[in-house]
Amino acid sequence: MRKLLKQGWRPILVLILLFIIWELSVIVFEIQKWLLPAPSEIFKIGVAEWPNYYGHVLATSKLIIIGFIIGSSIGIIVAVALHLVKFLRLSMYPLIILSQNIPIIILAPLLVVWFGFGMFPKILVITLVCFFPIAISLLGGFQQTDRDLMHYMKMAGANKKQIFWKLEWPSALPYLFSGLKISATYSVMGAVISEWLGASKGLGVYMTLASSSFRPDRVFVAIFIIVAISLLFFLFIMWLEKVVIRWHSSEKRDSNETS
Amino acid sequence: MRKLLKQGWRPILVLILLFIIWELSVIVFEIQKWLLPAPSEIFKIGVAEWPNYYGHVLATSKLIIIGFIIGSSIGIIVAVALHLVKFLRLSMYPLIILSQNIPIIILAPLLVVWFGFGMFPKILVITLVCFFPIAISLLGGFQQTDRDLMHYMKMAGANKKQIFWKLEWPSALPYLFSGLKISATYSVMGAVISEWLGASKGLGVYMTLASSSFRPDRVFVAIFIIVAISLLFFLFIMWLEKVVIRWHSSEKRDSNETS
Amino acid sequence: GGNEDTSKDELEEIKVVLDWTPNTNHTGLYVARDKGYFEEEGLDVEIIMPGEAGADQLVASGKADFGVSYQESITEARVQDVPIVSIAAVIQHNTSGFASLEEEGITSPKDFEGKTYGGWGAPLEKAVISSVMQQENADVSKVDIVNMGDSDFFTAVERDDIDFAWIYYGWTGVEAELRDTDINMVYLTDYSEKLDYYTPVLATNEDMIENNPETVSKFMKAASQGYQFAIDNPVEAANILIEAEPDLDAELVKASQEWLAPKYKDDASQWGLQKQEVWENYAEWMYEHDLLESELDAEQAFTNEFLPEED
Amino acid sequence: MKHLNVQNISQSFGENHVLDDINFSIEEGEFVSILGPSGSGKSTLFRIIGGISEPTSGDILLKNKSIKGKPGSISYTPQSPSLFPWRSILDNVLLGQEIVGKKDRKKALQMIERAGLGSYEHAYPYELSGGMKQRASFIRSILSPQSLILLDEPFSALDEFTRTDMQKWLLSMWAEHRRSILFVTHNIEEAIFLSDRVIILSQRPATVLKEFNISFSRPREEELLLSEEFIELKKEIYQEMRLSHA
Amino acid sequence: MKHLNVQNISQSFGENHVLDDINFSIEEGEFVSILGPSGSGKSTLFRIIGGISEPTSGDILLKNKSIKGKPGSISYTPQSPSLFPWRSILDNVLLGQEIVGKKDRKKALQMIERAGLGSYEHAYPYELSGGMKQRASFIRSILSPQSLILLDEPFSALDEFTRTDMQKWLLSMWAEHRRSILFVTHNIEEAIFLSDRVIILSQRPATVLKEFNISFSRPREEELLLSEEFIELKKEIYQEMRLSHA
Ligand SMILES: Nc1ncnc2c1ncn2[C@@H]1O[C@H](COP(=O)(O)OP(=O)(O)OP(=O)(O)O)[C@@H](O)[C@H]1O
Ligand SMILES: Nc1ncnc2c1ncn2[C@@H]1O[C@H](COP(=O)(O)OP(=O)(O)OP(=O)(O)O)[C@@H](O)[C@H]1O
Ligand SMILES: [Mg+2]
Ligand SMILES: [Mg+2]
Repeated sequence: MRKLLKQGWRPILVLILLFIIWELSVIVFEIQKWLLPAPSEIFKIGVAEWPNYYGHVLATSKLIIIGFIIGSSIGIIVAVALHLVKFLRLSMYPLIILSQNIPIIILAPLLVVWFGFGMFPKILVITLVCFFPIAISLLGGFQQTDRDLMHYMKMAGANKKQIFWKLEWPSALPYLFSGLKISATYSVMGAVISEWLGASKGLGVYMTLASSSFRPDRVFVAIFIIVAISLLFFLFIMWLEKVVIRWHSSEKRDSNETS
Repeated sequence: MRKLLKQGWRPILVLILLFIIWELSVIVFEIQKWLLPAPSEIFKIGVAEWPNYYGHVLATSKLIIIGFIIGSSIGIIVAVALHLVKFLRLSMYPLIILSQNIPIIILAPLLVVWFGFGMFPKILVITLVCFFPIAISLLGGFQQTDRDLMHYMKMAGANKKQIFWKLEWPSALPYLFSGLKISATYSVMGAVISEWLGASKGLGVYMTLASSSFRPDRVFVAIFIIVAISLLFFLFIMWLEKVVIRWHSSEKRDSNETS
Repeated sequence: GGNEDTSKDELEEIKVVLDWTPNTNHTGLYVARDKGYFEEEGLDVEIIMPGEAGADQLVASGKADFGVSYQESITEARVQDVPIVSIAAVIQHNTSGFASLEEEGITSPKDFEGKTYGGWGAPLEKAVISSVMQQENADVSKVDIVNMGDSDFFTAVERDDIDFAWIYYGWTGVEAELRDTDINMVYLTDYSEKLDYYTPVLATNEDMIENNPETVSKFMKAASQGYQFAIDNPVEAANILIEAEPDLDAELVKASQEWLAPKYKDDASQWGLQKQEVWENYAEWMYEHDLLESELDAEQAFTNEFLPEED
Repeated sequence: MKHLNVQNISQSFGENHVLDDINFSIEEGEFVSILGPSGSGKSTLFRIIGGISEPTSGDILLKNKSIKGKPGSISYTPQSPSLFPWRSILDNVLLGQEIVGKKDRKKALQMIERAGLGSYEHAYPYELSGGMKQRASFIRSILSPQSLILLDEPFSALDEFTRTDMQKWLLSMWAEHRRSILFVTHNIEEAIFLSDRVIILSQRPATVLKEFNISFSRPREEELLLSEEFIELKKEIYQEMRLSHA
Repeated sequence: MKHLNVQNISQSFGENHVLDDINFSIEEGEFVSILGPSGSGKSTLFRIIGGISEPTSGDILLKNKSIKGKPGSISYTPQSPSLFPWRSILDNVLLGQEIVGKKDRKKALQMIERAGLGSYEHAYPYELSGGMKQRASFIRSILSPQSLILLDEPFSALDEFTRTDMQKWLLSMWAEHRRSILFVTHNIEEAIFLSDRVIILSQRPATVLKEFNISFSRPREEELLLSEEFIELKKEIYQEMRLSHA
């Protein structure tokens, strides 16, 4: 915790610096409020209208969490399935890539046609966004398993399941976390986008409305909130990584102690 | 090449199967053409109107390639900078995450207001989409450098640059390729989205036009083309990975020979 | 003509940004461009699709010189001090309304009760529905209003997720005719005069008006000519649009053009003319319904000053 | 019935002909050592016996049943310790039992203690010295339940005393449980001291040069190392190997 | 002026006290060996001298200048070969020169040939046997230009003949270039045969138990191994170490 605080001042400083530059350039270049509001103004609005945001934040957060959990689970399952079942690996790749290339805008009406306006199609959108980086990262990780350890496992008579759980899975964990970090970030965006599928609450809804009524200040408040949520989420994944990968297989973690 | 063909039949088979199911369900459930056209129809339209698509495909491909090259370069540069300069690593993370959480929809008018309708804002959008998975993956990879090799390098008096080029970079290559695969896929989508910023040619433009004149068949032709481009791109990255990572550090590559 | 090369250099470059994808609302601009009306005025006009960027900010900030917009959004924009000004009404009367499949039997706002409306989640929608329903003493609280996001009308109603939605007859309604889907329309204008606002309009920014009034006049002259041509020769005009944007559905364009041609000018003495009372009425209505934070200075929001002299 | 039969095993890696028609066998409960030049193909042979590498030709029989290409029937100490970085020493040592058989933590802890790794049971491999890793890897294979054990230079990174100690321990365990052991070493003394039989491999492509029967009575004491006969045998083997090396 | 001065080095990992006030020095051009129990702290000491690990206390002087925490002044053969998997053997061997100094492919190829790895210069590490990897790692450090070489059990995975061969080669190179060498081994014979001085470390926490000056004239021949004095010295060292082991 103390460490977090100790390391946290830098990003905060950078952000503050950025805000100052932004504020100054708004003043210096006389940028009009409707084009790009000053951070001070955004902050003011944010504080003043916080009760308005509360419900939206809650709705979106719920989407994010459910979506991310489902999405990353599916990403992991897909990677594992593709890794373990050669037939799947050889035949499913195109479908996975396909899933990333159907524009949501186009998919949206179809999703609504198939699943209505409920929670489901939204979760589906976040899932689609989330699962891909995890699946690709993890698959890459599985292919980098250490050969000596693999030899040992096979010699010792380990079956596929044991090889997987005792060797491939732990050794691919760093890759998994790379994927999780990417997905965690995207899940927030995915949730916002998914609200285009029709929602009555949520930051995505709020943002479109604010944008169409020429209130960029409100849009930016929403963006700030979104970024904050993402950051928190990202930090959570980083913390999780530290907790899970404790074995110091790499130089980096070690060098904290000695140098 | 032969190997590619030998392994290629499976995904093709799966796709054909998928099309057959699709075609049948369109017939069986009597889905109307304007809701979800049958693949046969999409195919017919695609062949008949190919000359119309040609220009769009070219425009979008150009965007993809330029955008991906710039985006992945920046991703690599960011990862390397953050890795090598501890101060940057500690202070810039939030900005990177921020960059992934500003909805393009909101960013779009600002980008156009700042940079006009030219190529630049579009490339910027693709770059924003591409650089992130690469940066995160590669950073993850740098942190997993083998400790024994690192000890050797340091003992031998390697400076930061040498450690980087001779050890950290090659050992992070598998991570880089995970990132590149993700980004290659996204770059196609990114290009399509970037065309919303106002373009006169391109699959994104074509798709919106087709969609707004209620022609889902054309939309699907465009989607098929997009997916095909993505797949090609993905295969290219996979091929590149095979060429670059030749050293069989893992069991997987080896086992092709022995088992 | 033969002097094209020499004159091209002297032409003033102008960007016009559309509100959405090209459609028959824009025909006049395409006609003016492709029949050389703009060139005659010394303008080299480029028509740009804004995609999701939205036209208003681009016009207001001067990135585009002209744009296609709506009275609703200009009203909201003006209240937020966005310096955008309407310079012509593309269509004289509001052709939008609430559409539903015929079998739903929604023929008047009264029938909205107990039905589901699909929209995009703006407060404006509820106000409009409530407003038209009031005319028939119907209760807006009995309407289920859902957000259907980007889904298109046909998809949504066919699936029975919603019963009615707000469309432009000139495009979506005509498409329904083409595909033999029978729909009922409840036009806004039939129930509230205040809702007979201008949609769409051509717009420019205050800077242009102040510093380049001549350019604006030239632009408007050519545009008027273009729309007049579309009024007089809808078939030919449709062909020009189709040729310019071959990816549009030709059939739909033709049918829509046919339907829209008489609506451009309608009862006005001249194409493009805007009335102050229309602006005031609508702004008032919005203000009454808490849709505006402050009152609109209608005189600032539009001008007829650049319309060509009537012959 | 032989416990292990290595029949006509040949192996090539591309142009590189490594094993050339290797033939030998191990009786049940026998302790056999293999001596051979570096790079001659001992580890390759182990991988073939272990079933993870297919020989170019030949067969491997375990109790008359072919186990060619079928891993799982032997317990194995690889030449490089191959400990799992994310497992503590205790968990590493238990891995063989986890895979086949069942975990016996108490015995594992005893063995860790016995190998001089007491107080390291919860350490991760990166915290161990080279010789300590090797001992952990050794314990892992000793704990595995298979009745045939392949040991690929298990004591090469140990000092003389720890080494002798481990040898004695290995012999006592072997006397107790009578598992068959195939042992690769570069130390001629070690080979003689431990084995019933010593097999000498030639330079690459490796063939079986000669087999020596070691008939010293068991249990063997350290004094044996200084006996006339022992030194004589050592010289003989030394000469045999020198011939092949030149 | 001493080439290397190890002054009062102590090192602890948490509770684990590994090195306890280690003091010794190396003359310019001297060949010094370190003998010590497995896990006593030899590799740790090397890492401290190499400058990649900070001792808890004490200092390391190279030609009277402190190099504590400053890597780059020594050439090093790690205990585990640590070859780079993506480099061919030739490129691996040239790595030290790439980092400091300049590449000498011809000499590298000669050395590869000399070490019995001819025809493997373009192979990748995974294609090599354990002993072959060790030799490659050895060549890498020999080729590095630094004047002090630390060798951490460089010949442990080699058979006796290859080992003797490599020892002789090392001695001939050392005689030619007179670089200072600090050599860790578990083989007492090897230590005596090669060194000017042998340092005996105790069990953990390691202290310097004793130093032996080895005064046999150079060049030394294999016959030396059988000489009375040699065997006497070997026994003496053996006894000394046994004391510490108990
Ligand atoms: N995967 C491989 N690909 C190509 N060649 C290989 C491979 N594995 C081993 N070899 C070759 O096989 C030969 C024997 O290697 P092996 O590891 O079996 O030797 P070894 O007898 O165990 O030697 P050492 O005593 O040094 O460990 C070597 O020449 C080596 O280059
Ligand atoms: N990174 C580390 N963290 C914690 N303890 C360590 C670390 N590195 C070494 N040690 C401890 O230091 C002690 C000495 O280890 P070192 O590797 O120096 O032994 P060594 O003398 O080289 O042994 P060997 O002959 O077996 O290679 C051991 O007890 C080991 O557990
Ligand atoms: Mg070997
Ligand atoms: Mg050591």
